[in-house]
Amino acid sequence: MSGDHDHDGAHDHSHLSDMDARIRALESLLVEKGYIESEAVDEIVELYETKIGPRNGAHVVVKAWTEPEFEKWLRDDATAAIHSLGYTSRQGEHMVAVFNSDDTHHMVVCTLCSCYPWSVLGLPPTWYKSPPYRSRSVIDPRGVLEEFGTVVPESTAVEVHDSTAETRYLVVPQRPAGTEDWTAEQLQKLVTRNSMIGTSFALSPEQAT
Amino acid sequence: MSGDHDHDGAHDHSHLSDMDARIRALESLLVEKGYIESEAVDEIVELYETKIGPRNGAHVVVKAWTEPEFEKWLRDDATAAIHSLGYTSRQGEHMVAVFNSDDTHHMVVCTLCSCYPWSVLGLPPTWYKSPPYRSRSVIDPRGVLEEFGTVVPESTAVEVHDSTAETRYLVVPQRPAGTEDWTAEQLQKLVTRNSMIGTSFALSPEQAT
Amino acid sequence: MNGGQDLGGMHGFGPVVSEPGKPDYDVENYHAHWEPRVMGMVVAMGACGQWNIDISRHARESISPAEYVTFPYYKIWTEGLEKLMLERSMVTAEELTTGEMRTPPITVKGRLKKADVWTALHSLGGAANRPETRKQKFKVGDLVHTINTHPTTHTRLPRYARGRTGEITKILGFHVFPDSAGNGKGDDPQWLYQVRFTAQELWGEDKNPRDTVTLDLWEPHFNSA
Amino acid sequence: MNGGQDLGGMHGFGPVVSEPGKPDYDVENYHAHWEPRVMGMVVAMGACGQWNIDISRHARESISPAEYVTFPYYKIWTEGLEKLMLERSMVTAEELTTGEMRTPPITVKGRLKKADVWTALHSLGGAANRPETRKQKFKVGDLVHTINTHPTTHTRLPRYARGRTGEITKILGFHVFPDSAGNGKGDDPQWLYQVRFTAQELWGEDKNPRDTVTLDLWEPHFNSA
Repeated sequence: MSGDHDHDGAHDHSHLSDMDARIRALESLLVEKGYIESEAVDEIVELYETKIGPRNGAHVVVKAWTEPEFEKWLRDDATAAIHSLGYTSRQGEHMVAVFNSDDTHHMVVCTLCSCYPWSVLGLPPTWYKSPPYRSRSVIDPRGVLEEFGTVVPESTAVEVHDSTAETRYLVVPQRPAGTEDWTAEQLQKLVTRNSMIGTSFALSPEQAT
Repeated sequence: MSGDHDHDGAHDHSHLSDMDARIRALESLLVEKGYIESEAVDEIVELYETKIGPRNGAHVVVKAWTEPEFEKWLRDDATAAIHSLGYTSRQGEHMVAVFNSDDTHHMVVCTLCSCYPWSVLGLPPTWYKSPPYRSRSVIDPRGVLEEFGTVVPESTAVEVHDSTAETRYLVVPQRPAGTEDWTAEQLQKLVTRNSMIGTSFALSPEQAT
Repeated sequence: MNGGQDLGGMHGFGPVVSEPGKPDYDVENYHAHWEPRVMGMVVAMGACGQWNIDISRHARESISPAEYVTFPYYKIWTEGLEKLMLERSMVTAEELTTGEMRTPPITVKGRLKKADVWTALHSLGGAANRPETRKQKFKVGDLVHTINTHPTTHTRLPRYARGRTGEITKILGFHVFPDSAGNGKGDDPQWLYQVRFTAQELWGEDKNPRDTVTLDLWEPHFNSA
Repeated sequence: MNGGQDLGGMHGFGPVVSEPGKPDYDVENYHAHWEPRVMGMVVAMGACGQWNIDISRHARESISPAEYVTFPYYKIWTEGLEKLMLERSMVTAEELTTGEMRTPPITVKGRLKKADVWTALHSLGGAANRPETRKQKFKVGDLVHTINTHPTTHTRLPRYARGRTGEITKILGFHVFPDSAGNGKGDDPQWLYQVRFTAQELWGEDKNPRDTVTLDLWEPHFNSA
């Protein structure tokens, strides 16, 4: 069996180099046809590497942690509250913020494709789009959480949000204890991408140092 | 895309030659360990090529077409009726015969694996075990039947039997018109394997010549 | 388990028949030299008495769905056989890779000899019925509602027939219960019935109102509707 | 469609996390040079205005389940993009194979230029809500029962949530209905709700009684329970 797996591994590698060539050919064809500009593709890739990523979401979360009025706005109308900070990019047109508490732990999935709040978290990680996560998160969320090292007590409800519409979910993790006098800048370092998907908690002060 | 399909095709071929070597090694290991004898494996393969196949089922069907008492027995206790003809081999321990009529057309599938009445039909054809047949036969039986050239009128019910237990289903096709004076030997040529799975009708006299 | 084997009702696998209308499509059962050897070895290994048919089904369905829907069927059988032997220390992974024996065999119940093949195949030793230790709860004509359960272990109640209402159409006997036997928990025999569901109940109102699907299900799979 | 994309509730795909407990697992979004190019091209091609997001989802889920569960995700996007362009004669199969233009382009609505990327991405042009032409039928707290339907076409009601009872927990707006728009039949906007199901209702009695799953579903997906 292991021999067979090696073989499949080799197959994957040839897939990848095939894909490099295939995608180069595709791009040159679409440019020649006038449908796209390579410079625009460069710019899109660049923006999602540098400007549109989980720091946007961390900004939203920390503002909710530190400003009660913003927290209320985010609960009542997440779309307006998030757009007010300039995070209006695509896959963020309709936002719902869900707040973790001792009673309920929220996590987000898209079982049918890869819906994800790009405007506040950037592009989804590979695991978020993978069959293991998409299949198991709705039927065995606690098992998935444990793989991430996230143990939710039996007495806390786990609520999974399957993103079947254009609504995009942002999880607001619980603010870690011992951060009462931290600045917004310090707090943002505790807000990981996974904590805003709900597969992890926000980092503790100890983890962040 | 076609380039990619070619690639997958090549992959399949290497799979097969890999499998030849892998299975040779496996057999030699199991023989060396004393778990199996290659001559017994030869004999099993030989019996399913020459003795245990759809001619058994055709014998049963024609007997039911031509002997009303046997037909009744087959309806009431298919296991006993079929075993009485010596067809007691494995995957035929518990038999149910279903009779096609103008009212109901029966067809058989195993959605969960490949259960099939080996004792009367031999080994299942590849398509019977394939994802297309197993997925579609229960949700779109008429579409599957049409691919086999088998058009069942809307006014005739299609009843699909999903072989989820050790019960094995034999379909008794309708006796074709114009065969009233045919001998049992002639009739058997009309009873194809697929007609006993229910994906086809028995051949007409014209088709058989 | 809701694995790659639970195919009923899926879309997108394409046509069944590549040569439409051919009278007895796909006469050959094998498509490579190694395939009949796998068939014969799997049958022969049964004589060793180290597993039952339900355990061997569960071994096959436990491979990854990605493998299940892409492997040739006898390759699935090969994976299942190797898994069963590895679990029981009948072989080691190294032996499977090299094809050479490095460890002694385990003690098995028997070895099938050529002269005994015909008799063994016709012995009815694989019969799944058991002495009836209680009465059946249901009769033909009863309406039953299947349970909605999603075990990670072996079950013969497929996803498409869970939480659905059907009618008992035959009493099939008192049979080994695969949802127990396939998980190494003993025969636990149960009454087995043929249950008929309308296509509309299973798939929705757009199906032909005459069409039906039957499944053979055991008493623990349903309740009175 | 019940295709390879409808993954919710399947077993056997293995672990999500290969490095358990790593604080922010899998920081990289790409695993090969071609992947960001596909992402960027798919976004850029949106400006041509030849399809909506639901049609592009349906193109991706229409590949064989065997491919869907084995291909890298951006390869699924590539297959979907090529299918959409072929269907609309934007490219030919020969052009895709050779990478060389042999036929003139079709007329498209626009081409995205580098200077316009930021504005285009932030335009909210992809908003799915539409002017409300009627009142919603349901209110928060209503119990609803989803339909059991198995269309071969695009739907956003996954198999695991069909024929189940849940509670309306939010009214989300009057939105484009993907089960129409994804099949080229127009926006047909419908009221959209968040519906909460207990894990026990979806998966059986052995689940934690506190746990729930919400889906965002449109009025045609359910009836009063």
